[in-house]
Amino acid sequence: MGVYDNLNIPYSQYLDHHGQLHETCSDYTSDAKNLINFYKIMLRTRVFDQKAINLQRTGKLGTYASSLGQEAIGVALGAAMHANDVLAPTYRDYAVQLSRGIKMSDLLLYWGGDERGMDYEFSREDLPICVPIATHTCHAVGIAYAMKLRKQPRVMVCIIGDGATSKGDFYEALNAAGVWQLPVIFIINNNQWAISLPRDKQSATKTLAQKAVAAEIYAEQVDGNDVIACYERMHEFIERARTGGGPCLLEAISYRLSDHTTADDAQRYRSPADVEAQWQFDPISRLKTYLLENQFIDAEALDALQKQAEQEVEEQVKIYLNTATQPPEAMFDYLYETLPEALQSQRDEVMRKGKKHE
Amino acid sequence: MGVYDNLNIPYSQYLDHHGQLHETCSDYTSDAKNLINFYKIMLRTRVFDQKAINLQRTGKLGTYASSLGQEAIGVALGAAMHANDVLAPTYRDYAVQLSRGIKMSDLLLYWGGDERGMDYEFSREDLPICVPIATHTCHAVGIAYAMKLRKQPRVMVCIIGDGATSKGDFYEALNAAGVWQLPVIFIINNNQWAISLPRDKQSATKTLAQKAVAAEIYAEQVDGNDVIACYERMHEFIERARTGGGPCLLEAISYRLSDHTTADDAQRYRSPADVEAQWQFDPISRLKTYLLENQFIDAEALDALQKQAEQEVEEQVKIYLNTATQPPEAMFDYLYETLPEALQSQRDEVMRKGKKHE
Amino acid sequence: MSETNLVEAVNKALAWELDHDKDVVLLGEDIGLNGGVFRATDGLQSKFGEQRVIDTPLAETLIVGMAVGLASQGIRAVVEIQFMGFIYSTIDNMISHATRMRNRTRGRLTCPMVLRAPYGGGIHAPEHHSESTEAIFAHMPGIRVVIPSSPLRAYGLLLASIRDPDPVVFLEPKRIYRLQKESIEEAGVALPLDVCFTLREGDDITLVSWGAMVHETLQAAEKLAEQNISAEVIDVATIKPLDMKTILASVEKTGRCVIVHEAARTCGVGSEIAAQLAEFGLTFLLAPVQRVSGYDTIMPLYRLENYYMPSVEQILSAANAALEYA
Amino acid sequence: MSETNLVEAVNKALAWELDHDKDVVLLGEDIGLNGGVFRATDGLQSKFGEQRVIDTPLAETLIVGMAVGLASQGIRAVVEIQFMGFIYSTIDNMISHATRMRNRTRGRLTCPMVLRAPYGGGIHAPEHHSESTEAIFAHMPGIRVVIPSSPLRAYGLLLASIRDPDPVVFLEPKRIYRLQKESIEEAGVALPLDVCFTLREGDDITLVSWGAMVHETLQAAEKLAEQNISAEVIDVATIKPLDMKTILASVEKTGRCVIVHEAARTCGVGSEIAAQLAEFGLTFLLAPVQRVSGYDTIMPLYRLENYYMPSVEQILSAANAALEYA
Ligand SMILES: Cc1ncc(C[n+]2csc(CCOP(=O)(O)OP(=O)(O)O)c2C)c(N)n1
Ligand SMILES: Cc1ncc(C[n+]2csc(CCOP(=O)(O)OP(=O)(O)O)c2C)c(N)n1
Ligand SMILES: [Mg+2]
Ligand SMILES: [Mg+2]
Repeated sequence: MGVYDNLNIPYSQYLDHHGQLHETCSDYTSDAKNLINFYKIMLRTRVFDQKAINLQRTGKLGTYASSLGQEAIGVALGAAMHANDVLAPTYRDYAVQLSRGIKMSDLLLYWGGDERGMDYEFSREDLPICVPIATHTCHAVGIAYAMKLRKQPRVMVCIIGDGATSKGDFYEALNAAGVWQLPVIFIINNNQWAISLPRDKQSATKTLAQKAVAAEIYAEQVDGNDVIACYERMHEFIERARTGGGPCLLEAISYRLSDHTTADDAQRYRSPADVEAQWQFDPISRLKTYLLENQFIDAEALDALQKQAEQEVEEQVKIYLNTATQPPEAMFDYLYETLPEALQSQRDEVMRKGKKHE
Repeated sequence: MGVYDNLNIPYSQYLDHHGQLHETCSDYTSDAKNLINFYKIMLRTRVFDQKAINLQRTGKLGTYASSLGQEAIGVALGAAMHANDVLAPTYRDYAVQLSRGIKMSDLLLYWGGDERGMDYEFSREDLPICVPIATHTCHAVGIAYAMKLRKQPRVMVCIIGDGATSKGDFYEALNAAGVWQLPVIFIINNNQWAISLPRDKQSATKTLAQKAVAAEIYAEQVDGNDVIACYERMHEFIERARTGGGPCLLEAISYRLSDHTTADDAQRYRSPADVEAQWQFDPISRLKTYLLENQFIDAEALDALQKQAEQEVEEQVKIYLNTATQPPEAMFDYLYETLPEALQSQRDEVMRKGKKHE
Repeated sequence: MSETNLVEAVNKALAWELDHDKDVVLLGEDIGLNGGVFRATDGLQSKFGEQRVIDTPLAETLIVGMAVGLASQGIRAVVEIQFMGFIYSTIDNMISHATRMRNRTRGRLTCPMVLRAPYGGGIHAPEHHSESTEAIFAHMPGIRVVIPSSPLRAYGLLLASIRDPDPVVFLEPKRIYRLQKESIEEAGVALPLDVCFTLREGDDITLVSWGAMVHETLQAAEKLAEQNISAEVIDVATIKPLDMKTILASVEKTGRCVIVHEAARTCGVGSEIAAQLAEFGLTFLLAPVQRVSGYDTIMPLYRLENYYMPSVEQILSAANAALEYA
Repeated sequence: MSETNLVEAVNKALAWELDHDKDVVLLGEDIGLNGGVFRATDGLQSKFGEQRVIDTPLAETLIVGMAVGLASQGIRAVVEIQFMGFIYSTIDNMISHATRMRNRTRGRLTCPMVLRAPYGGGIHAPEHHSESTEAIFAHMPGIRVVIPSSPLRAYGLLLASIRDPDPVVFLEPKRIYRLQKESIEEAGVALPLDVCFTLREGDDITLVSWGAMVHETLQAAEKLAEQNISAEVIDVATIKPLDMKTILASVEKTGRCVIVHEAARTCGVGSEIAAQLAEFGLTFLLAPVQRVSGYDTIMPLYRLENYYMPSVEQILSAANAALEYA
């Protein structure tokens, strides 16, 4: 029981975990085409994810952070954002990154130890994956400030985890967004865990959404495994911000079905049975049920989508595996626009080192 | 109009600015002796403050931060705290420091450029004045943790300004205090200004107290110029924390009647008329009115108190002015418990430098 | 042309760039109506508006984080941190983001920002207000650290720093904010980064310094001249990357070198210069390289600060030791 | 006695102190049930309780701020920061508070705390997980910076660090966490701080290093021995304050020195050692002091990290250059 139980932060769920719809959808989510598209990208993300873990297990990829079970948040967000909006993602946001045209081969390159994985071909203004937790919240405020200054009808979206809500950066960013009424949306992917720390030890608050009260920013909670509800709330928040309505915060409640990363062993701190029980809330199966029960799609078409996803992933993996390593001097080539003379000899040194190793 | 207008953070005022009492006092504040003591310390603080400014103007003191108009907060707090509770003050909290036995001569030494001004004779566990804004909020959490770990019936009190509520440290501290239900009270001296930044540009929130919602910590507002209300709320919060009730936050609403420091010129950013208008809320005159109207004290006794304060300040100033500067090697003598050999030669060097300058 | 002191020169450079590049914004605490606590931004908000000269909430992590975000959108954010003692919470953003945005995205996003802060002691300031911790930034890859020592160099180097496509830490020696006036032609002409300025030529000894200490160093050179010793005085100006070419050429000529800085000695920038002199100049060094610096202590409160800071006498005695070394 | 690797040695030292000093607490992220991401605190929470082995919220500023507060109450807080890449937001508390609590209160309050962090590259870790920025801490007055390079030294130096009455930054070279096993007598015997360890005696050249690089350095010494060159190998261990006595005595004997570290070169701790060698050892230096180090670049992602880190070959070639110098 919290101190602020009367706060009444709104919570939305459209599609329950049995695949039953309880709310009236907008035109967008009433359209089967769009829902199938949601399904497609969730599937692609999951197939990609599984493949990445396999690559890691076979020594072909470095440490990798899985997005298993949290695909709905990103797919909904990808649909709600415009191409020229800007995203500041964490390391677990492949679903939205893929929606925004980031290539799987680039994501693999990144986790495969190659900076070129952050040189996206599309969505080129998006920030790269942010590893130092919550630091990108302040970058997001800067970007939103730029949009407002230039009077652009664009929106900035920043995603963080539940753990990130404990970091001061997050609060400084929220507060500033409130002061200047910036077009920025903060989305908390509350997957209940920050590595081994469960949500209730991260903060005494009943919700994470209520942290927005500290900045007088409007906030809601949503079922993060319900892609329809996620889309509806994100779409509304983003369009409101686009038209001068200011910042918002959305806490999407989900669950990390995977280990924290491939370097983690979650069995040390949570029981497999607890994880097993969470599978009933899986975002993909509930949408699948809904699509099938409403005859928006049939089993055959679903199979085809699965094959298509697998094929795409295979192709992307091939691109990744065939990408030759950068030459050693690459570590100097984007350090400054023009390498200062003082560093020229170091660049020469590492080139010689490279030659010797050839 | 804020988003969370229905939050209903409680606000207390006992004594209005005409010196009229509107609430029933506790035994403590019903007792004239205690109120006269409040008055006495407020007066001492103000006389000290004026003297310090004069010393600065005549080149006998460095930059100094005045507490003019905010004396009630500190005096109430000084009365509400136990001697073995611990205080983490800012640079504007002389009223509570004096209540806790910190000597005026030490405060002067500090602003007069001498570290010995932080080697308090009483309240030796109190933190020294904290200049890097809000950093002491996390220290306070550590100290409160120590108290709880050792099962001591002690309370930690941390004071910050309105500006400090924008710093991430504050939020990290609040959140942790909430998680562990520590015996720590955060007091915000909301004096409406952070140097030149007015309160409404510091945060979009309607209150600063509501920032505690982000940590599920109970919070209230109080008239910070009403020493009785301040005492009542602080006393309750502190005793609640002492008996395991956990952390609280109190926003005390006051006004900075002075420049930010002697290095500041507030006329650059606020009009003298606005400041003039705030004098009607002065905490000292309203208590004086109340004491006189209720015949708790007479004009003669008040005069005596004034003289007594002036005399004490004069004595303390004398001690300050007569304190010889430390020898230059003092800068090495408390750097480590034992000076590492590597630094011995530097210590010798500065001693030689000292000799030459003699 | 107008007679201008160092802090006014900063103001003029900021005004020039705000005027000529609409993508320049300033942000910091109290930089608006108040004009900054040292008045470096005096009058700029009323001229360029609250949108471009931004009073921020009291949150340094935010300020530099915002600058990184703004810069990724091509907005050159010039940040003022009120005193160097309050710069430390920005280090995370500087080292984890600003310095590497270009590198990690292979040039897709960049970080053209300037982090300005008054630094150093000597003005009887309160606790935490007299820090000289430039070495922390000088250790960061992907950054420039620039320190002017005169109004003219403040003007020209700040213009260059704002225009630089990469992050620059621009440290202003506040002790000399109002020490000296120089005629500045307000024509927006930048000075080069990455090079030292030789302020005085000489043959017998090289004195290397930066920031406020350049003035004590020049005074020492003057005194040496009275003894018929000709000292070359180098203002490093850009302390990262280091223009060792100029310093080495000078020491090759003189054979002797004293480095003067206010910061603590251990792992200060002086150690890097001395190390490189020893590495590349061992054959022509006629005496050990001396460092005259602040001590490895906490900067004392103001009563003792003059004992902390290098004096002309200390520079002279180091120079004499180097000169007498056989 | 048990065969123990470096990270287990850390665990044993922590367990010993928790067991023998009730005023010791550990705090950090995931140090409880999870035992820390490298298992340095494995089993300690179940043994000593959640109150003393504290899983904190995800907030590094808080963690070190709390340590300062705890220490002011005489509780020795041993902090784990998960990776050195996440240590930067603690710098403000380290430099503004931990390092100066004793000094500013003239000994009234002190700060006996330890800031532990795994550091360095070479394990194919993700971005921001391979940092070596010890020089930032080595520049701070009022602090010790200690780096073990073997299980035995990890055990003894960590005990000493926890018992030290002043703040210690204790950096653990994670690349060698599991490289080597040594027999450790679990008797709680500390090793001395503030001194170097001479790991191998020699007459021809001095190799100075710390952390994981000590192993490449020892391998280089081995190779030199095959060429009949006898190299002295010094593990600096406490990099702040520096035991220059030992290093100078060695270089006085050998006349030649190579310094090896993984961190970026400019303003690294190597520069301080080289500067002092040049200042106090100019008469006996037979060759320029060489630094073999990481480059002044962002630590590259893992595909190129081996090019970044000093190799045995680089050490050998620097040593040979020093030896051939006439
Ligand atoms: C500043 C910082 N501290 C620590 C870490 C190490 N770390 C990586 S992920 C993580 C937990 C993050 O939890 P959360 O924010 O909930 O995101 P999730 O991983 O659950 O998506 C931690 C502690 C980090 N990356 N950055
Ligand atoms: C981290 C930090 N940033 C900047 C400053 C400079 N500074 C000193 S006081 C102050 C304003 C503080 O405002 P507030 O918290 O409201 O306290 P007040 O001075 O009004 O009592 C600022 C910006 C500082 N001391 N610390
Ligand atoms: Mg999480
Ligand atoms: Mg204020």
